[in-house]
Amino acid sequence: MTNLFDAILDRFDRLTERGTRAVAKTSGRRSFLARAGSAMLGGAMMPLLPFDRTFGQAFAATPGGAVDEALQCEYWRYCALDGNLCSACGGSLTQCPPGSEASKVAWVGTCRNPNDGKDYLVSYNDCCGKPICDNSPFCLTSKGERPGYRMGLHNDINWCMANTSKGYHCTVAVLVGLAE
Amino acid sequence: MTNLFDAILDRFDRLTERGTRAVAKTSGRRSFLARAGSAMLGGAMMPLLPFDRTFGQAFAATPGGAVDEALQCEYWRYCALDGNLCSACGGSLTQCPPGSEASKVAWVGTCRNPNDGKDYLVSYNDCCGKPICDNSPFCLTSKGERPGYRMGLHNDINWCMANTSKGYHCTVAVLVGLAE
Amino acid sequence: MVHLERIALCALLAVAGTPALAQQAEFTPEQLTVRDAIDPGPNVLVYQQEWKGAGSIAVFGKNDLAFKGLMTSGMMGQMVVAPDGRRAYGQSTFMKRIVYGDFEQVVQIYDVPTLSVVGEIALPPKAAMTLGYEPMFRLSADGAFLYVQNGTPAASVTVVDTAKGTAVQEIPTPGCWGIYPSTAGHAFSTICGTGTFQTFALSAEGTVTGKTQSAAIFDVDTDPIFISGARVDGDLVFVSFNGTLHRLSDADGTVKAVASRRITDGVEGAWAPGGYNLIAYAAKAGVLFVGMHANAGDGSHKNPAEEIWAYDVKGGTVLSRSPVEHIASLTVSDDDAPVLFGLSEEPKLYRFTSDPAAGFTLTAAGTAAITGFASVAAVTP
Amino acid sequence: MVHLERIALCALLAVAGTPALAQQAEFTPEQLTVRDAIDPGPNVLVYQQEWKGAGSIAVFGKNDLAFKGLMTSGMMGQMVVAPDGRRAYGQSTFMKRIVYGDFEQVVQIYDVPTLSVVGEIALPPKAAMTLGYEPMFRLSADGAFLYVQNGTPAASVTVVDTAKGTAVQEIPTPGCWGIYPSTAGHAFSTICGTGTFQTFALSAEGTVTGKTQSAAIFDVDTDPIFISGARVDGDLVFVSFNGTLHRLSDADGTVKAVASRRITDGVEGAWAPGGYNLIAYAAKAGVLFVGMHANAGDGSHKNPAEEIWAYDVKGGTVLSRSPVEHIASLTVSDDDAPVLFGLSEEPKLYRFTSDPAAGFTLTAAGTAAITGFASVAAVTP
Repeated sequence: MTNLFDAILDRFDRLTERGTRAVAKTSGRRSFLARAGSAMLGGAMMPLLPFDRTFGQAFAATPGGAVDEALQCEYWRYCALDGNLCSACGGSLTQCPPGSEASKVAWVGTCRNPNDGKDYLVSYNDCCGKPICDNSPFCLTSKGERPGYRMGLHNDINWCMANTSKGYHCTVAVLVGLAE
Repeated sequence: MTNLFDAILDRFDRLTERGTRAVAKTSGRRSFLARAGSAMLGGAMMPLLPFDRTFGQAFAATPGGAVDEALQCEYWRYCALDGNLCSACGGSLTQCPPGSEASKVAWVGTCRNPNDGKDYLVSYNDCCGKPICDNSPFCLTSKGERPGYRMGLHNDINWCMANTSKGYHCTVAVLVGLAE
Repeated sequence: MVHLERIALCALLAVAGTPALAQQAEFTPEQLTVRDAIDPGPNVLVYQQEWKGAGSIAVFGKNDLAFKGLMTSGMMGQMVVAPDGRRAYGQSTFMKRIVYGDFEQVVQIYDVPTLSVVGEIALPPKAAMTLGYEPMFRLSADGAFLYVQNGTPAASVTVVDTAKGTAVQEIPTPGCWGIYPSTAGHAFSTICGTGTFQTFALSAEGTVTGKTQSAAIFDVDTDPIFISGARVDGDLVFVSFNGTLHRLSDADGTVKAVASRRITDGVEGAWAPGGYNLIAYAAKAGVLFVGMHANAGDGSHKNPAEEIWAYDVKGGTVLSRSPVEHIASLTVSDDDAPVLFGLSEEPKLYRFTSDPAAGFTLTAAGTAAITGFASVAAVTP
Repeated sequence: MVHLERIALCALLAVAGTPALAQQAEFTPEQLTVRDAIDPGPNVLVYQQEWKGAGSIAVFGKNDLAFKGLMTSGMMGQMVVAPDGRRAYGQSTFMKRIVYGDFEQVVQIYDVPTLSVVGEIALPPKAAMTLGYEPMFRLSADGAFLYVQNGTPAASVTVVDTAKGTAVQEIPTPGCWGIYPSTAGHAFSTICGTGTFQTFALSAEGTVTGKTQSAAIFDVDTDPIFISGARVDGDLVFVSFNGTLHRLSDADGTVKAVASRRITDGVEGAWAPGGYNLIAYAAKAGVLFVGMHANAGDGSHKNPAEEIWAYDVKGGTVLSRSPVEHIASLTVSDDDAPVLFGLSEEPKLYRFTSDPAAGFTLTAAGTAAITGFASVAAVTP
């Protein structure tokens, strides 16, 4: 499978290099990568589950109430989350609040679920196009977080950067894989 | 002198009426009154004193330090001030901070100077074109303040409204008269 | 770590149809979506004003203060909510460089269930940039027109046609402030600095067809009224700095005094009304709630409430006095047992239930965090 | 009251030359002016970042933290200050509706003595919107070029000609992050995710003339470095999550390792560097200050400092450890007895003096209120 990843990353890098060689003369809203994103990143997060209104409780069904846990910075999925919780801003663990846009790109953390002892890959997508949701708790955790030279693991940047509407609203925590 | 005031106010009202009869079609930055202001209000606050770097201490020369007093909401001149103190934001009692604009219009309070027992008319001008100066104390006092149907005594509105740059930065407290 | 990061990136970059993660049989990845709508039910909307950035409208469940999300506004804005609670409007300011540069004022039209901006209407750049006051931005009884208070500082009112999405007319209202739409048709009244009211009749197209002036209603010097107003059985009700309740009728197109009474008569401690949007009327219950503070004096009229008084407008009596924590603005539901919401300067949203059997005494029943300068709230059905 | 108000309005409306107030012989009205410049002297500039409105640069006196005023910025911005302290640059984002709509990124040019925006340069709309980090926005040694870190998320660097006021070129730097200009000429280096550095040589016009890659410098998986960097006698210095100090040379156009040493060797308590702009070098004193926290582990690398260590880079020894309150970013003056400024997450600006006779131990010497997200500060001569 590594070859597949490498192929994708190589293509990513080549496109980037070509697209950014000269300063864009237009002041259009969408950068090269945002456009590239329509093709490359737009397919990310394909619907693999039916539309879900369960507030992501499937993986947090512990006594004590998953909903309440998801509103606290200490919740296990939030081990590398730098932002305001969408789950306390009209969204859920996996849903952006109504009227916002899900970010096309995201950083990823690896968090251990205390309920099954397994490490999960968590995609921290930002929700975009609204003011920062100060009504919701601000959390800062950085397990496995890395500086921007490891962009996919970096949480100090506005991940709404590739969206049309770039205002940062809040952050979700979506389980996208099991760590090996 | 009342006749003079009445004449000015009548003219003010007539100009207003004429200028606002129809919706302006342009989206220009300066409203009718802002334009009228160039002629009518622009002459306000004519330099009557030489340029003053004394931090307005002349009227506050009490033991204990006038400068420190001017940084507190309790200072006597601030009896009807709703805003952040310019005196604690790089300006002074009578000076807008460098790089900001003095408002063309203002509200007026009547405050008693405890040092001479006299009531002074205080012009609360806003300074404009920069972010609200949250580094400086926010004060809210409303002695003699009135709702917007007495606009010249109203302090809930952005008095940068007639300036080109309308961002509210901070508020000064300028002595413009003695109350009778 | 390199391998982990690449798996992660792959999850993000995954080309549609690539079965990369599905190979991990024991795990089904979750799906990121955007929630399509808020939970149904009655809401409380709070305008969170900002003076150096984007304000917003915060939506809470009426019954539990569950936070349902934000709708985006601009700087120094106002809010009005349609009676059905499904549509709301924000009026605010945008500058090219946020606090300087090219200046625009607009109305944003909100669909409340989806927390979305569904339209925008350009305004003449004269709208008053003031703290949040309900009478600065109003909707006509039938929702056909929005009225925008202008202040440059000259006062005028912009009439906006909500169906056409355009500003129809600007009406000069020199020396007057606040907008009080008629209960039928498209007239509105305004309070003038002479202690009178003016009333403007408007055509179905939103143009002025007539203007009347009331007799003297209140004494501007000795007992000025707050601009916060309420509708009581079709009449307009205001309170004054000293606690006089003015009941006025605008039914025949000219404002007329109906009754006037001091709500503080016989009360010890120099109590007086204070705050911003400081009165709210619960129609079914027939009770006016008023924010009150003790030891009132010159300059105390913006003091937040230490008590909220439940006042029987018909009977002219104070039914109850409930101690509260620094509530500067109120709104109330139209239930038999009204639910009252207060905004404090902290800022915080407070919820109170009321007991009809005990003179509508308030009981604290929840708080929620809010942000910015919040002084306008509205309850929806 | 009516009369008072009219006097007041008259004061405001007074036609030039009208001697209205002069008639009151006992009183000379004050004059409203705009102060032309801040008090002279060395300053500390703090970038106050905002994510839903206008950020700003706060200017304080270096010696007393007297607050001298603000310069206006936009959203999610960065700051760099010219060596003479009279010119500064801000890079930030503006959207038509503050948090949505047409998107612009610009450099604002500031004249520090007058706290004024004196120019603006349009950028390609790719600049990284990150927390404040010095290596995101840098000035070449001679001030001819600004380097802007882009992240879309693809990394690149925009080169801006400060004299011409235009963006000259965008240089792709895939997988690399942070900008470290050369001490002479116009080259810059950047840290790459492979544990190497790339160095780009630039012509006098700001166009790329060459590119080199270093050998492996650090282990990205086991001991990644912070992007906060310092210049020590012409060399580049970085610290790692585990406390390794890397001294590198970029003098010949390719980054090379000079020395590497653990600053925590022999220290009890699992101390490690942490924060944002967490290291600062005082050249005359020859001391590197590093923000350190105890009980370090995975994810603690942004913990604010519990102590600031004064490290003798030449001697390889910790000279002193000063307890501090949650300092997340540092900057230091180049005095014989360096003055250190720290930014906490409260947010607050802290001033510390240091004692050369006691290993540069820090003494708290003042604090000032700041706002927003503040993680970049600069001291001026």
